[in-house]
Amino acid sequence: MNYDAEFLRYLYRRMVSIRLFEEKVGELFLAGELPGFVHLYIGEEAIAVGVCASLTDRDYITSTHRGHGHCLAKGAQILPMMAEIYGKKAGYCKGKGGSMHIADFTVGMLGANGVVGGGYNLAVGAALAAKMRQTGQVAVCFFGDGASNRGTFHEGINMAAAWKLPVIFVNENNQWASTTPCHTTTAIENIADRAAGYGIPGVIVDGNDAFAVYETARQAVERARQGGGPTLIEAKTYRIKGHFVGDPEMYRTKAEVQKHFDENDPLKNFAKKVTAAKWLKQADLDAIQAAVAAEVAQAVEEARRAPYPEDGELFDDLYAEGGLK
Amino acid sequence: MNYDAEFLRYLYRRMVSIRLFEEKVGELFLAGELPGFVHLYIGEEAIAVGVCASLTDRDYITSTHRGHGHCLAKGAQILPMMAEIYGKKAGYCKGKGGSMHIADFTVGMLGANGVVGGGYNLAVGAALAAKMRQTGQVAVCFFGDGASNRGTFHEGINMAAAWKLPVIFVNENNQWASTTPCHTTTAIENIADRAAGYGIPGVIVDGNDAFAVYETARQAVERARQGGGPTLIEAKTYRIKGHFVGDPEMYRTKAEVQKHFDENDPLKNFAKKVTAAKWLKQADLDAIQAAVAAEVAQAVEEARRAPYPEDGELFDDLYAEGGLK
Amino acid sequence: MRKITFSEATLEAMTEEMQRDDRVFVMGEDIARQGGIFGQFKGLPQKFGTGRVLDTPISETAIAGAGVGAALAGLRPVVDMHFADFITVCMDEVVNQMAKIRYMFGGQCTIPLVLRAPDGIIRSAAAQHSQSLESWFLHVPGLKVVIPSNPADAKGLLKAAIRSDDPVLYFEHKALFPMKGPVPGGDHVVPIGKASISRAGQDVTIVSYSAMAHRALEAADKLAGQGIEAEVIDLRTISPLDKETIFTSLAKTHRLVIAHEAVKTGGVGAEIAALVAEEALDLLDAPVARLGAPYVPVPFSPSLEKLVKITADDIAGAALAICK
Amino acid sequence: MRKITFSEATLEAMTEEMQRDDRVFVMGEDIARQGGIFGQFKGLPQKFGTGRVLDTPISETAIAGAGVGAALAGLRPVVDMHFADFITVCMDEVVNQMAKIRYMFGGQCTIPLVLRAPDGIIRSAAAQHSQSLESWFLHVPGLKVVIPSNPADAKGLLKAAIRSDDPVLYFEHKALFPMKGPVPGGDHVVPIGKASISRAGQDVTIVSYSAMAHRALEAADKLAGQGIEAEVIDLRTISPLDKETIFTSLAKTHRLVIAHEAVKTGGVGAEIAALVAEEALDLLDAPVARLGAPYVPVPFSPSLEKLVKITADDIAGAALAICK
Ligand SMILES: Cc1ncc(C[n+]2csc(CCOP(=O)(O)OP(=O)(O)O)c2C)c(N)n1
Ligand SMILES: Cc1ncc(C[n+]2csc(CCOP(=O)(O)OP(=O)(O)O)c2C)c(N)n1
Ligand SMILES: [Mg+2]
Ligand SMILES: [Mg+2]
Repeated sequence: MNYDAEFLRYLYRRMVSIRLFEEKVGELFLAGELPGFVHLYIGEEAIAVGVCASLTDRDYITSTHRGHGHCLAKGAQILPMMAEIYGKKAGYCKGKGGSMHIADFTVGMLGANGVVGGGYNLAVGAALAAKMRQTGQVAVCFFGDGASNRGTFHEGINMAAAWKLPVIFVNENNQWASTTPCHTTTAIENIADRAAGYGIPGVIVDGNDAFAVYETARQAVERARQGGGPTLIEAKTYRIKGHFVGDPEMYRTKAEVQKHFDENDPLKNFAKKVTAAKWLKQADLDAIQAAVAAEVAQAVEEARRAPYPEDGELFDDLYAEGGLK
Repeated sequence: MNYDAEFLRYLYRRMVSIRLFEEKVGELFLAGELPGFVHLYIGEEAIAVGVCASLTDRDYITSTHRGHGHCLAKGAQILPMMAEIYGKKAGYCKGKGGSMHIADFTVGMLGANGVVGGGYNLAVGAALAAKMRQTGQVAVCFFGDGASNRGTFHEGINMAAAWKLPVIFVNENNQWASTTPCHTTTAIENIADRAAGYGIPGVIVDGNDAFAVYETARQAVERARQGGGPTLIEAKTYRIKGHFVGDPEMYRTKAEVQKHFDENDPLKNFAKKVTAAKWLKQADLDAIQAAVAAEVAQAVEEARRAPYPEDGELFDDLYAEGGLK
Repeated sequence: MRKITFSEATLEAMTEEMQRDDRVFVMGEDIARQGGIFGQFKGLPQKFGTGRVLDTPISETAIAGAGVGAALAGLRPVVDMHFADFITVCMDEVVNQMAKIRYMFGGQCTIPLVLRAPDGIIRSAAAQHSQSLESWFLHVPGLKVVIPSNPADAKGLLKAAIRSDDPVLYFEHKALFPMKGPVPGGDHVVPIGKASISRAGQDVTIVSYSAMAHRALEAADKLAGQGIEAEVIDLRTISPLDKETIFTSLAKTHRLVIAHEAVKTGGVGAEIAALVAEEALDLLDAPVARLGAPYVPVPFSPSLEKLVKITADDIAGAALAICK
Repeated sequence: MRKITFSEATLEAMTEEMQRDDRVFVMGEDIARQGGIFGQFKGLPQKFGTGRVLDTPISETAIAGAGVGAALAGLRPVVDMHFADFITVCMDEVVNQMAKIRYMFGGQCTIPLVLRAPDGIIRSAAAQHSQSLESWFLHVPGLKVVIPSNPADAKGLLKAAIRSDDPVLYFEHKALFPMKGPVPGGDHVVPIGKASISRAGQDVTIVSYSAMAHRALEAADKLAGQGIEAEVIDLRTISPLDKETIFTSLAKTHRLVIAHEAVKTGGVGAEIAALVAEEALDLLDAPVARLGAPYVPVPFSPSLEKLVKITADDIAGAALAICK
């Protein structure tokens, strides 16, 4: 494969954005600066970025409780995301959603979801709309290994398969659902094997390799755009951080986690590969890193200073047509 | 295989009981004698009877809206079933359930269910209880092709597989879900293929052949009793009658239905086989038929005459501990 | 005025709105091939093709959830629940997604979706096919809930619901589908949120909706025979509740009867009685009379089923008791 | 008396009941390895083994449904919903199966099941993790619903729920888990269906439950400062409702305030106000004051979240207004 440098910089920038954004969010949360709960995507950046690189702004994604990475990968901006996590009016959702409910409809990001498995059918519906209107759009649903046991997995994929909808189901198998290891709740090795039950392709990919994810997604997207119907992609990865920031993680050892991170950090993977192949220089990567770090720092400053929603906004945005209080 | 005559008579008697019971119920319903709705099992007798022949009274089954066959196969009696369908106090549920909610806990029949797909998890729970108490019991869940698209299919089977519970999922693929053909809502040929997604065996069997069903079920039951976990059995059959009694059946031709019945009537299949093999004589079969017919006729007479529940019974049986009105 | 059935009225509404706006489509179980259990979708696939009238798998979470997704992507779905009892299967999609998404996302999107749910008691359909569950949704900010009692309102409210940019639950009583009634021609739209006064009177106010609205009118007839003139209010919409119409009537009659088929405890009647006890207590000259099903699942046997149904006599009796 | 937390109190109840009856077991997400999000199951697997304390897949229909199935087969399951918001995922299992099976089957079986559901607003958990949905279940015959406000009741009601042969929904407010309070030793069982009077008074009755019961007591303190003695009732059980205790208090005070955290419209307060308007109107010397969350999903931002929470000041203010 041959990638042009701009594309590589774009991939790296998005991955680094997620990494630095989340490191900062984790820090701020532990410092008691952020309300709510935050679930970090660190270590899984290659999946969101690899998949979204195969999409356009007109394509849709649905996301999860662990949604920051999906947002940024799809093109959401750092400042309104940070502001949202702070609960500020300048946030994407005017402070009404918070970390678990960020959406950016301008880039086709149809929202994070606090309900595990809540996104399947939303993606299926968006794909149905695309098919009905023949727009050529596709929809991608990100979901976890834990989420793969929700009934909505079955109902959504079955209907999408029966109707050959342009939707791609991307399983982020990070091997943990909160404190519960995947293998204790699922008797099979690969979530992708479930695809056969719906007559659609099931593909396994290294979720720590942005290139592999991108190529896999590209094929699935092409298939979907051409009317070939859904694909189930299982991206194997590992949840590097606790389930939420502050998780005591009594259920696994630090060593296990560190080993995974040392061996599979998708950013390090990427940097190694592109510098070894001489596609990009370390200096390019450093420059991106520095630019993103500055942007994140700036976003924190602005989000911190930004005003909270005012009392009078409480009822805004409930009904499009008003009418109730 | 060698079957003793008593067992063969038992199989035939149960199948004929279902057939004659239901023919009578259909007749009575069209005559306006029965309240509610009735869904007939005619043409699918070999499945319930074949499966239940592999069980004991201590084993459990859960059933569907099309539940008369499952009840009779599990050993429920004709009179209290008929009385229940009439809405009489002498019915299994004292008239409170009706056709879609017959249960007979004395023989492990945990109830029909008006909610399509409502039975999976009940069977899983019964199997969980059996496993916890190490009783050696198994639970069987009967469900339709339409029901196989409910999310509960996925949640129930996955949990049962992960926990290796003694439960058997028996799909009655009669090719129709009300007016909707199975192949329009499911992109795969065989429901049994979904078993692979849970790491359990998936077996296809001719649902019109009581012997084949029995042998298949027997193996699954044995496996379950020995701690081998669930099996998904798909019994292929065809819905001979309308979805409910009174269904105008505009969605298929009479000829199509007749062809299926002529070729696959499980009772005719059975009779042909046992007489050809000289295991039973035609006279044996006729005697069984006559005895059952008499029993059904008698049940109708008694159910007709039986009293309705009295006003004072309205609140009975809601709470075991009373306390509310 | 021409008379058509409730079922035909909803079909006219669907047809007109699908003609008017090609973003409108409908999906559910057995609606294309069968035309709906109550004939309420008959002929739509012939008119609009099976690309806009879709028979779904038996997958209520997919029906409701994909409806929400399609709405987010710019369509205007009508989704059918087959029986209102099965909303229980997709309550997450209705309550946590449909109702909340717009608010949680700070108004970035609209959810112009209608969820149709045939409800109510009909010929011994028993506990899992007879429920009236509308009151749950009063308690869920983000939804609107309409519940017509006659063909004209059925048509007008369905059209309004389809045109609404907010999610609307449309409850239609199974026993009403064959009912005939006058329906105005032309583009007949009934605004969401406005109750109607189906009979004027000054002695007692009877508030009701759906099939029970007919029992209320029958009760008013009976009461008239005894010299009591009841004002009968048909709510038509229960969320938002038209409090003003109720209070205005009460200011005249000073007596209130509320009747619905749903279980009395925790029903819509509780909310109405509470509003009165809070905001209009002075208007009351007598206790509120609240009628709803007794505290049991709907039993199968006809002899028991009839005991859980509120009758015109029950309503008239309750009105009489507070008019003494 | 020794003081323990609400969370510890529920843990004692579980431990004692699991020791007492080996048919009792518990399943849910992250309860064995984690010990529950709020520590409410901590140590149980060590005591009873992972055969009786089961970490499930994220499959709420299986958790609730298999709970019902296990109950039918003779066990006494306790199932955990993680967050009450997720009952929406298994409403069919709760409403159409758990609540109705015994009745539909004419009493052939019992369903001795407890469904635990942590609910309520806590530190910006936002719209899908903050709901109080108890009032829906008032409307569902066949269930019992308990909702303790303090460690003693948490223990006593959980023990009663586990011993009940009927299905019990046990709502526990997330903010209460760390709360400490006195809990009697021994076999402390609190009967289902009995409210408690947590403060006696004669000027106004304040009815509340769960975390709001504390706001009610604080309000009573404030009111006392102004010469008003409030009687504070903690419902403890909301289905069946202890009407008698409310009416008895009202016969003394003639003034009623009802407060809960759940959305006001269609909440438990509606049922209580309605019962009074129907059966005890003469007891009222002032309008009923009903407090509950305004009609919006729970917003994330702290600045907005605080607006939907009912405070002691709100309750005291409402009481004052009707005591004038
Ligand atoms: C329906 C539902 N059940 C339970 C939860 C609580 N919960 C939140 S995240 C989570 C684990 C999710 O695991 P997985 O799907 O693998 O995603 P990951 O956190 O690993 O990204 C659970 C159980 C929820 N939010 N929604
Ligand atoms: C959850 C739910 N959705 C819809 C229905 C309405 N319904 C009753 S039977 C049926 C078809 C069932 O088809 P299948 O599972 O194949 O069983 P069969 O009738 O063929 O035996 C439908 C859609 C229902 N009872 N429950
Ligand atoms: Mg995971
Ligand atoms: Mg079928």
